[in-house]
Amino acid sequence: MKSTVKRLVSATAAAALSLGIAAGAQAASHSETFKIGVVTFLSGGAAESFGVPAWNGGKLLIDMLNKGELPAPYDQKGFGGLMIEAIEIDEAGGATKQVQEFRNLVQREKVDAVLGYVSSGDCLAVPPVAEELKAFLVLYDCGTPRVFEEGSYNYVFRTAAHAAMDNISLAKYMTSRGIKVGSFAGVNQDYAWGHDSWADFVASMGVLMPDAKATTSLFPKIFAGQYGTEISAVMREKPDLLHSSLWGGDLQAFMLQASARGIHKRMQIALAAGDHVIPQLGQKMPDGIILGARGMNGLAAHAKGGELVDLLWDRYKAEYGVFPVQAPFRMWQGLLGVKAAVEKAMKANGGKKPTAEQMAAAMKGLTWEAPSGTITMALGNGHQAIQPNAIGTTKWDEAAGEMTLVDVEYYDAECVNPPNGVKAVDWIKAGFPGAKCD
Amino acid sequence: MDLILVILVDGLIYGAWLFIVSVGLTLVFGVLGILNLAHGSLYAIGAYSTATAVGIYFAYGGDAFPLGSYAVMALAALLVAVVIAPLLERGLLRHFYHRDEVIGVLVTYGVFLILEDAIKLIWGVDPLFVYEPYDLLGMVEAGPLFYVAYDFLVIAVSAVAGFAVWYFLNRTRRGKVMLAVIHDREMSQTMGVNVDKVFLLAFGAGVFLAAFGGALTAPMISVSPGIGVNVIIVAFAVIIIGGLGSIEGAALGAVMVGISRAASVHLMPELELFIIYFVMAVVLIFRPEGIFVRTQTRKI
Amino acid sequence: MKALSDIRVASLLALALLIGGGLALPDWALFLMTIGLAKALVSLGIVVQMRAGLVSFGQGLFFCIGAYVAGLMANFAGLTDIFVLTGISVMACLAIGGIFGPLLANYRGIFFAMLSLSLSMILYGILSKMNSLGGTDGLNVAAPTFAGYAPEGRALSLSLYLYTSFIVVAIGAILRTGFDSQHGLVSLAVRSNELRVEYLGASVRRTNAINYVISAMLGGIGGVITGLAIGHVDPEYAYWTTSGEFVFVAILAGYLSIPAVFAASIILELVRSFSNLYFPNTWQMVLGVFLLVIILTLPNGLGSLFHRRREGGS
Amino acid sequence: MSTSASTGMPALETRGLMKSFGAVTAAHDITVSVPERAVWSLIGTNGAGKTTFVNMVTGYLHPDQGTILFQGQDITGLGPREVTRAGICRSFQIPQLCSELTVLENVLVALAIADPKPPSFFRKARESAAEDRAMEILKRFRIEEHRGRLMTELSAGVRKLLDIAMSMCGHPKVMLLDEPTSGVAAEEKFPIMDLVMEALAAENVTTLFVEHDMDIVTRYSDRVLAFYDGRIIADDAPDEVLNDPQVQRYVTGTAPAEASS
Repeated sequence: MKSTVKRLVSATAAAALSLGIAAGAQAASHSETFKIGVVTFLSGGAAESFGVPAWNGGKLLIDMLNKGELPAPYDQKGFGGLMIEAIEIDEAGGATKQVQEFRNLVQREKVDAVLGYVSSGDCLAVPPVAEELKAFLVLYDCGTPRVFEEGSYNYVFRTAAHAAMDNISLAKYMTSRGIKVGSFAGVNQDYAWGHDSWADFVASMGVLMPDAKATTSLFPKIFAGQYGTEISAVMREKPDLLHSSLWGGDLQAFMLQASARGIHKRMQIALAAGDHVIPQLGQKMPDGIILGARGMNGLAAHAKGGELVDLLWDRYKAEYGVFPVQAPFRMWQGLLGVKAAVEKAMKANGGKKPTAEQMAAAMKGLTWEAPSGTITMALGNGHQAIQPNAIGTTKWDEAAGEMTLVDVEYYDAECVNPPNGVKAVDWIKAGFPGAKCD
Repeated sequence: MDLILVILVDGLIYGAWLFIVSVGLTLVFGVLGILNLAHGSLYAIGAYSTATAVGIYFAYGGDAFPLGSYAVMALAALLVAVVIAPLLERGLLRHFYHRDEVIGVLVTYGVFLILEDAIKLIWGVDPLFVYEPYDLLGMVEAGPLFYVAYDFLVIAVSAVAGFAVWYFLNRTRRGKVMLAVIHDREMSQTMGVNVDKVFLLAFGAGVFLAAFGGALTAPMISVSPGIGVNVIIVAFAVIIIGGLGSIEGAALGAVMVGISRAASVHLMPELELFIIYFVMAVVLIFRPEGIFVRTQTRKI
Repeated sequence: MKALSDIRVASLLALALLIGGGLALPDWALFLMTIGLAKALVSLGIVVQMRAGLVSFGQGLFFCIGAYVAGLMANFAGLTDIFVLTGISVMACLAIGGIFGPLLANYRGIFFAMLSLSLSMILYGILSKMNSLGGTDGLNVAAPTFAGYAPEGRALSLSLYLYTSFIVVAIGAILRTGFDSQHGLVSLAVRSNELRVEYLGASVRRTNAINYVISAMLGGIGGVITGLAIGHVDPEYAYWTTSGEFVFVAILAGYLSIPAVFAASIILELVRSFSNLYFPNTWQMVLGVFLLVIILTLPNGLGSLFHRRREGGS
Repeated sequence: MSTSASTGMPALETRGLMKSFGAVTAAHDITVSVPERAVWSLIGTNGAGKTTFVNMVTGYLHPDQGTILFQGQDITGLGPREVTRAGICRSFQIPQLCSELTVLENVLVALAIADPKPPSFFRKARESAAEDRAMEILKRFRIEEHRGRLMTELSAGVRKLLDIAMSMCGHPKVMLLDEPTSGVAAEEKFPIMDLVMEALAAENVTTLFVEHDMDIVTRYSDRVLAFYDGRIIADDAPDEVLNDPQVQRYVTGTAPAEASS
């Protein structure tokens, strides 16, 4: 008899306990602010190169927007007069966790929009949920082309170009600068980003430099940190060009170990997303490295200049002591895109806080100016941005004591991005039909 | 022929690194019976401390005697051990010696979670660099390739560290006492061995070796968040291959994994991700408890 | 017979409470409960093995297989019926568990833990490499249907939650019977003294293998539900930290009580979610401290709070 | 499990058993032939090879050389489980009990396993028939009042009895008792042996027991094997063996006080 009671008590107690905790933990507040959930890496390997600089830039810009410190057309305070209130969530922990946290942001915290996601796995996992919940979601950073090539969404937008652009531009740079490439090798991380980047680069080279031979392609584990064996293998191979889409600590470690062994003196190195390690590596980044910034970001944007770029560049540098690399630029273009969409929607609805539907309608096909150039929602039926790109070569400026980019080539958005409805890989293999380059 | 030489050299360099990051783990397991999941975090703390200490050294006139930075690295690792080992061992781990090994794994998993954020709170997320020691010794031409001389220094240091641990355990009185504790904790206690002291000493040595692994690695990487996580899994694999608790085993396991991995990168790069598990599976099929194992027959 | 009716009464009561509570819960909490309960099934698989003294650090293997089988069936064979998907995943886990179970049953303690961990890491590696299955980015999974019924929005969340509740209660009842069975008692004996069990004439290996297969199936069911609820599967399901969380919940709950496993799992989900919100920079630390406090204060787990092993009479 | 009636064949036979651990030879050409229903004792100092002999017969150790026959069948090389299933059970010098289970549950485990079918996932362990049988067994060994206790709460004597009671659940043909009274208070030794021997005799179990106490040896066994240095140095009726000068010299006379090995 005792055991019956115990069993009953324990089963019901456990159920009640969990239900009670779940029900009790609810919080919601409403006022006339625009609540935006920001999800980016605050811990783990992608924090220092992407998450934290992006959010540093984001905090700075939100603050400036709330004070109305930006020039026209962004001179309205906040988003159309609504003060911006941001809730930050750490992106570390995997896609499963992010789906749950996204639901919590929308259903529990009642945010008006979510801006986030660096990891392409998260960018694939979250959109269907946004669609299900009819929540306005802006992907600001991730690179995989699959999001809008495999799916179609009403409430989901990506304000940054996908990664195909990086490697197409890199290959174009070889031809336009007349760099002789008889053979090329690759060191890319062993996950979707690394494999996609290498595939795009090989395909682009196949079109632009059909005689160049792809030799060895190495895929070290992500966050491996030790590249001695890979460096030996590449040095033994002696290719003319070494392609890499490594990023963050991996790229820094690779450059340290590779340059110590003089690899850059024996072959040309091309880094698809390499700009963001310049502030940390400083002079340890050798001269003559060809690199991109996943858009006209960082040094390339600064070299071109402009009111918006100069303002944010100086404020960022003053605040954080380093210049902004690609990540804050993408955060800025995302936030400004949301601002443009919200204000467009408010114009249409008579100045009320817009609903998710209204924001989505406003953002579809939108064009706006960002520090990184003109952003156009051209792909994925108006949900996927294209943007101009830039590739340059590193050169240490002895007088100023800082790294600069020289021989920068700028590419129009429509020159290095496929037209609407065409998959990036197919477009490359077909020889870039309809590309508009000057 | 060149290829074989290159594979051997690359394999040894990587194996030496593997050994130095895993030997502390196997030592702690051997003596305390705790498989320390926080080992990777201690490695990271060692790397961060080294980065900070060597940075200070060069900022305050270390350029005059750059080789001194090697001493600074060792001292930084020692400092980590002196500060953290008593805190963790006395404050936490000793409550779990009588519990299941798996509880030990879980406790150190908790420590790992805490330390990862603690590192972030102390050093932030910006990477630190200390490449001076890496460049100091120049390059070495080996066959068709150039190597950084520092890589060979790592091999030498790793060999010395391994020998020192082995010598201490097998040839000194204190080390023999430690072996006795490994063999039979209760018996040693009844024979008047101060087991507490032995445990603290062993854990301290384990922390030092972890931190020292980090210190040696710091000059060739960007010291940034998350560097410790990935060390744990490889270190585990190495010591499982070698036999948990065996110093010789860790050495052999590290060299086996190192050379297999080098061979894979040079010959079949697509298998690199699996090579460590492959070696582990092969070894365990023939030696279910690793290459070197202290057999324990149960008294009935 | 009396004991059987005990379990029935307890099950019905738990089910009524879960259904009633579910109807009252807000959307986000409903989802959290679904995930918490589904993941608890995986931890329950560890508890089954813990009762015979083994702790698997690789249950992510089956969690991942269950989720991927469902995801692949949904994407490539167009199957969306949750009952069919659950059935197929369980069969897959049964088959794979049946292969590995007898092999792993030779290992004990830390070796068993680490070998099961490496099996799941190998699956992680394979899936990461399979670009046709989405590689590291994984696959999206379409929303499930329930015997022809295709709900959306809140109805979908609620259906999934109710399905999970039914499964959880059914499995809870079956396992309670199993824990009290001959096999269950022999498992406890194996935990205490393997040698004795062999010297009584029973096979420790067989016992462990059976438990492994049971836990494989539980892992598969947890994986199916999680995969369908999240709508996305990726290799992370097999990563060691995922398995680590399952062990955490199993240890937190202890091996004495089945409801404690569900409670522990939901508590972990809540702690994680709220620490993520309130301490975005130090949520791992919060989780770590929580874990240490639990292990220190409740050595036999949460289950020991309401289910003590009797001392002196039953 | 064999049900054959008395065949005249020895219940247990060993031929030339050898076992060494490194340089130490623990068993040297051990050849014995134990007839059915015999009650024999094994004596000798610590390290003389008695437990090694028990461990070899019951499959815990495998002999380097030699054969073990059970009712004429070769069982050399079988493990503890197969040996137990064949009909040879044993008890342990340190009782092997399930420390997290109660006394009753320990017996229930033994009964569940003794069932010819493997332990079922669906059959309740504590069903009333099984509990009744378990209580019967506890009563036979007079430990029924401890049924709800955990192992830590039991005296050494109760543990010894429970250990043997569990081994009896499988209805063995041959039983090997490894020091059934070691560690037990002096006044409990005879009552325990009485209970155990009575239970064994009731089921006609062929019994070998290792013992240091010569009073027990003379009282309960009809033949004694004296071990020294891995060999059998005497094999005869108790009185004869105890009067053997070699036994007096190496086993009983100058033997040091017993301590567990």
